[in-house]
Amino acid sequence: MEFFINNVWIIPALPLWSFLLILFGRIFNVYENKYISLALTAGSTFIGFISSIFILFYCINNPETSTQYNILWLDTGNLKFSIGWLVDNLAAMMLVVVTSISLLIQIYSHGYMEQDKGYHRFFAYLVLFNFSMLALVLSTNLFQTYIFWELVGVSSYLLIGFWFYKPSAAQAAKKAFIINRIGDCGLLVGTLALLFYSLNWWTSSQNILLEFATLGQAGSLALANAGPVLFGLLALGLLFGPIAKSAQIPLHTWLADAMEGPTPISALIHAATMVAAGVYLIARLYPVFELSPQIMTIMVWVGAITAFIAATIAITQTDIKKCLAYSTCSQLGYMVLAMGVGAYSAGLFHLITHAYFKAMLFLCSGAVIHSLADQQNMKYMGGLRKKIPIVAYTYLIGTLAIAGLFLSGFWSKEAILLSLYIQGKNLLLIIALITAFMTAYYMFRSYFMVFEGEYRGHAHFHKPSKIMTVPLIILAVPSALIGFIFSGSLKSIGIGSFDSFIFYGHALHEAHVSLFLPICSLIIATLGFLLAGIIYWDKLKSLYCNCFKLVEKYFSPLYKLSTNKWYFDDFNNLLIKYLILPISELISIFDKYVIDGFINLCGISTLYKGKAVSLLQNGNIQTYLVTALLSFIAIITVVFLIYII
Amino acid sequence: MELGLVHYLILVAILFCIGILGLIISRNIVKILISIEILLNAVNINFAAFANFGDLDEAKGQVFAIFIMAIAAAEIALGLAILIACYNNRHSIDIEDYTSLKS
Amino acid sequence: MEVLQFLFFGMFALVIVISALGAIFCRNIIHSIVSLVITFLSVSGIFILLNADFLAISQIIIYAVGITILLVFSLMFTTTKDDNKLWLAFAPRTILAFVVAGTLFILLMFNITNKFTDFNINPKSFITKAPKESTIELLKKQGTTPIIGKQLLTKYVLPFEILSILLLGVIIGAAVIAKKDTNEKNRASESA
Amino acid sequence: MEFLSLNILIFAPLIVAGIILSPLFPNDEIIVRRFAKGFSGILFIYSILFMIFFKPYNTGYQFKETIKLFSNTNWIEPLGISLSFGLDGISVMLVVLTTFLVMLALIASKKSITTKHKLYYSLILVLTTAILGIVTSRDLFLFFLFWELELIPMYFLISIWGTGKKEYSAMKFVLYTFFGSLFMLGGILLLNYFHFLNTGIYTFSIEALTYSRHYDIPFIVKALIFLGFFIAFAVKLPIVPLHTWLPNAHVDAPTPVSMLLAGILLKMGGYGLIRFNTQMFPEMIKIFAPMLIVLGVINIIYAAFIALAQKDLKLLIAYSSISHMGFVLLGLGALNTIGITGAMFQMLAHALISAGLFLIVGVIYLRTKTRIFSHLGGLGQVMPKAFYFTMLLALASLGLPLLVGFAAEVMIFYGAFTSNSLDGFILSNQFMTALAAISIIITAAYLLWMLQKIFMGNMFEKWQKAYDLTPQEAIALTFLSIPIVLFGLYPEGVTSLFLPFVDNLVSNLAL
Repeated sequence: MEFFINNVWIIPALPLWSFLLILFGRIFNVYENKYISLALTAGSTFIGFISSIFILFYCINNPETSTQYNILWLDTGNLKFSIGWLVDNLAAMMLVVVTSISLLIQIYSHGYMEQDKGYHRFFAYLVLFNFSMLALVLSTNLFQTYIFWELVGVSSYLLIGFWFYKPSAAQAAKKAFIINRIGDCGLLVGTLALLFYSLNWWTSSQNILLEFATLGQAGSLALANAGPVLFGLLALGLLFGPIAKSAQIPLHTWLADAMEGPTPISALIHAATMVAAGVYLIARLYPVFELSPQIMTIMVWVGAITAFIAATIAITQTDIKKCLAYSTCSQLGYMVLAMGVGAYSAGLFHLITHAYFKAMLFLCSGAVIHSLADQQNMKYMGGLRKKIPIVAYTYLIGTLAIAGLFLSGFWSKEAILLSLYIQGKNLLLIIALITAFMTAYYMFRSYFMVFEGEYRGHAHFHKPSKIMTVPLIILAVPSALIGFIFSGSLKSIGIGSFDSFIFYGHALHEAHVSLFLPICSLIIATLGFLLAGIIYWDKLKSLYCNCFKLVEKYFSPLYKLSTNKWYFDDFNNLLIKYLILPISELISIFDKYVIDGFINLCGISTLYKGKAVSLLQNGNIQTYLVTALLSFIAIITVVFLIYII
Repeated sequence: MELGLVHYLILVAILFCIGILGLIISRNIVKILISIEILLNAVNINFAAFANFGDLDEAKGQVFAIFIMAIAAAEIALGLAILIACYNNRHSIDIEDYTSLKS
Repeated sequence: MEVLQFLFFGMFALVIVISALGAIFCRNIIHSIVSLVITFLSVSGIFILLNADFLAISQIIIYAVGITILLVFSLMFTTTKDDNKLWLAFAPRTILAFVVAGTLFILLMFNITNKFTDFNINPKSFITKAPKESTIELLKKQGTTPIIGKQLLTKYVLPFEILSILLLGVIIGAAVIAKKDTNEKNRASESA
Repeated sequence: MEFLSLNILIFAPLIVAGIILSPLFPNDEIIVRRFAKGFSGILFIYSILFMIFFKPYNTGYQFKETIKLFSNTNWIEPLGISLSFGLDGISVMLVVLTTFLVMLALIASKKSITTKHKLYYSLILVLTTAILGIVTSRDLFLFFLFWELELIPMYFLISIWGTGKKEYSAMKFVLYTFFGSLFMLGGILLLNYFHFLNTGIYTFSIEALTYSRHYDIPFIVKALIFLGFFIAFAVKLPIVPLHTWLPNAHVDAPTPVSMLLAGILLKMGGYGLIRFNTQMFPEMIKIFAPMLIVLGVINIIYAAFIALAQKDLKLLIAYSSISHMGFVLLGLGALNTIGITGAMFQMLAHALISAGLFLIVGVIYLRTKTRIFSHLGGLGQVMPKAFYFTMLLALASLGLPLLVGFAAEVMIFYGAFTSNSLDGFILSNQFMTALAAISIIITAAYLLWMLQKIFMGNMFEKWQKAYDLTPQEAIALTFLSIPIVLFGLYPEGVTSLFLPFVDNLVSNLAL
């Protein structure tokens, strides 16, 4: 086990090698066989997965240790940036999550992308993403995080724009990257500011610059140096990174558009791993954020509002992937909310459970879309349970999990609600509960619309291959059980609760457990299920008493608000169309006509001056004489004046 | 007050400026030649005046005045010859008509 | 004696200035030439005042007679009907001409009169030198002619000879230039 | 090391240009091109040898050489002007960069140059001599001479082989640079004169003028000299109010010339700012550092916004060039080791990236005969190789980590952020750097927009026949991509060349 800890660099290095092999193999046309790309990709991830498992067990056995190793990357002046790997409980956990989900998704992708022309390209991008994500998880310092943060962003850009010949995909890819860049910009400035205000400490303490292990001390020093206001700004800048990456309001609009990419990508990057990196970074930067209560408040409200608004939007989406995307957004809001109120373990617990069940949900939707020949609209689905039962049941498991009905989502969501309850944040608790209700509603709505009732579409149906369904079945196991396993109920057989494994500061010991909250949330989830059933499930449709029409009639403004995604996209477009572009046009015109105009004016005026002088040369000898005399007089006058003075 | 060099010089200055004036404002080529003669006369007076007041022993100024007179005669002869040649070409003695210096 | 000198100088100077202006500003070219002759004669008077009797006579012979006759003759060859219209150049240049002439005059006066302050002293650079006794004797007897002649044939003999060559060249040149070009004539008739 | 002679390096291109231009040389396009390409390859390898034998820890000039006349005197002995050359930390990188980019430009010339081959290749080689002379001369007068010499081939290269309003652009470029050099000439003469006043010796030697700076020049004169130099380099860099020659010149120049213009000529401004304004006048640069930083930030943001509004591909790249050169200014204004190192590194990064991007523009223009975005689109389907290369270059340009642009930007941002050359809140280094950081969003926006407009989305039917990269283009782009990735992963490979020099520079600043 020591071996795996000491050679943890293998985990990101193997995907990098695979990437290079695929890249050069394709450039020089070494091979054509698709299985070679698959083997390189999945093989590297599989080895990573195995090592991660060992590392996780090592960490469980030695919970207080953290190992890190650094290589100096840039050594100039007083700037010494390092790149390395840090293994602690959190990283070990994330490694397992990332490698396991990646592995399954890569296998799934083979089935999904087999007919695509860009198969090798897809796997090259995929494995590049894998490398970046694993290196991000293992990063020892904020700077390294920033590097891989951008690299995962660019992998995401490449994969969203995988079908670049589709204008919408190209647009979505660009949008995702630019919005993420806004976050990166904040993160960069925040990093620089943090470094600036604690520079002396870093240089005198001989620590790795910006390393996570000692960020707390540096942060408090920076707070002392900068004062609360500047420190708040600094932390806000840092928070911008996670906000953009985890698709929090107001930078969430890219996530829904990112669904233009292939569905395995949506599952891997835009549900399970990359978007969760935002929450992961919040966890890593917790010592800094914690120092500024205002920032924690902002974080809480960003999370809460995102959870709520994204859920309301998800209610009315008819595109199955968009519905899931907003659901992701909403769940990420939960995590950020949890981080903000100090429920560190609960937030990360939710991250992990969510990664599994959301990845599975996306893969299910991918299977559905694939079998219906790229039909994504839920209005043209229905009754698919009879045709693809495996997909339907796995989707149901995911739905139950996310809705918080006993399966894994229940445990993690419960932990978040509990911490809200304990801290007495009633308003937030109510928002969270309403969101939970809506979550149950829209998830069951999508389940009923897709899998129950009669088939409403026209597309030719063909069964997904085994290579696509097997990963679903495998994923269903953690989706269903992981919450229960880490809930602390199995302490008797040696598996401790999640918060005794990953925690901030010191482990939370059993708070008082009341049955009120779990029951309350179960009831709420059931209500959501019932409402969805009433409206969308044939077997319950007898209860349907025109209430849907009533809703549509009396709540149509709200309905519109929801289908139009609260007009965020329109607002952004307006902002770009009527503010940014006019400004740049204006500056451009200024540049062209004022600055360059001035320069050209100088040139042209010289021309005219020349013309004016050349008027003297009119051929009349007397004019020449006058000119000569005038010049003579001028010279003489000047000479005289000099002598007089 | 004695009649001194300065008075002659003032006269010369006036005459010279009149010559310059005539040189510039005339349109008739003959008048321009006349102005040149006035200029040369002014110069001659100048030479003679300096010869009288400073160098009567050798009278170099007067010698130069003689040279100038000779050259003036030559100049007017040539000038008028050119004038006649030009007139034969263009039938005009207006200086404004002779602008072939312009490009 | 002094007063007489002043009187003559003032008279001649006045005539010179007025007739020179007349030579320039007369509309009729014949009037101009007549005015010019008056100028030449007055200048020869000034020469006499300056002890330059040889110059005065040469002035009358060369200028007042020779050059005037040349002018009048050339006028006969070139006069057209609308010559009287040719008076002054167009306005801007005329104004400019007055400016130039005025400025030049001011500059000259400035230098001659020692910055306008003192009208009595001669220019500093010129040291007035009294002539030798012998020269005065010579002047009284024979005028300046012997002095000039001696100069021309001793010290300035080279320029004198060059001048004679120049005059020869001018005689030939003037004849050649003024002669009607036969080719030119032929071409003119052809084009007509 | 006897075989390493700077004289050969500098004057060999000139001689070869003469050989090519001579009537004895065959007038066959292929022979001329191969000969020029082969020679530039040899020159590149030869310059690499200089880099290998260069000793970075030695902060002074190395490979010093002075050409003596027959009577063993200097060139213009009475005025102290000598033909002396040398390499130090900042010039060695630029020498290799120059020969490298000249080689690539010649490789890329095959399709874009169709007439007057002999003249073209000899002019490029004359340009090479001029640029090598600029970066290696140890004499101010000689520097100025080469500085002006470089304009002559450039004028003809743009005005003969260019497109569009080429004469106008060439003339504008030349006049602009002359305008700047006028001030520099004034500065040089003043400097020389005051050195004479103080020491009684006429000299133009850069070393003498740099290291005997403690003699007493009146402050105002010093400021005038500094500003004279600054204006000349500001035109070249270019700094914002003086930048308008660049879009014209870039747009109308032929592709290889654009590559050289963006890749090397702009760097001469940065080189001058470091060599003269910083090294020669340490006390003045401290006074003017706020100006540098503010101008740098204006450059970055202003040009980025303009690039956002461009409809022409080449103009977009040209403005992005201006924006990126603003980083050089920002790094210089920081006045610490890391900032100046970053500025140097940014010069390298920008040279590689913009040369590549201009090559791509040429590639696209050859196929489609247009550079207007609205006429392009979807080319990625028919030109995948060009697409991937462009993507790499665009990503490097927008500062993607582990590519060359990122290391430069990080060093500059870090240097500027931690420097104290400004005080005040709005005018603090921190605020200005944060402002400059906004550019990473705008840069991403316009570069990705460019990618989307050219290569992604629907394809026009008429571009169906556009062919992918030719071998020459692919080789040139590959050559460019290798250092972009390599130095992105391992920036110290380059920075170690000039780090001791910069350290020395900064320690002089502290005096």
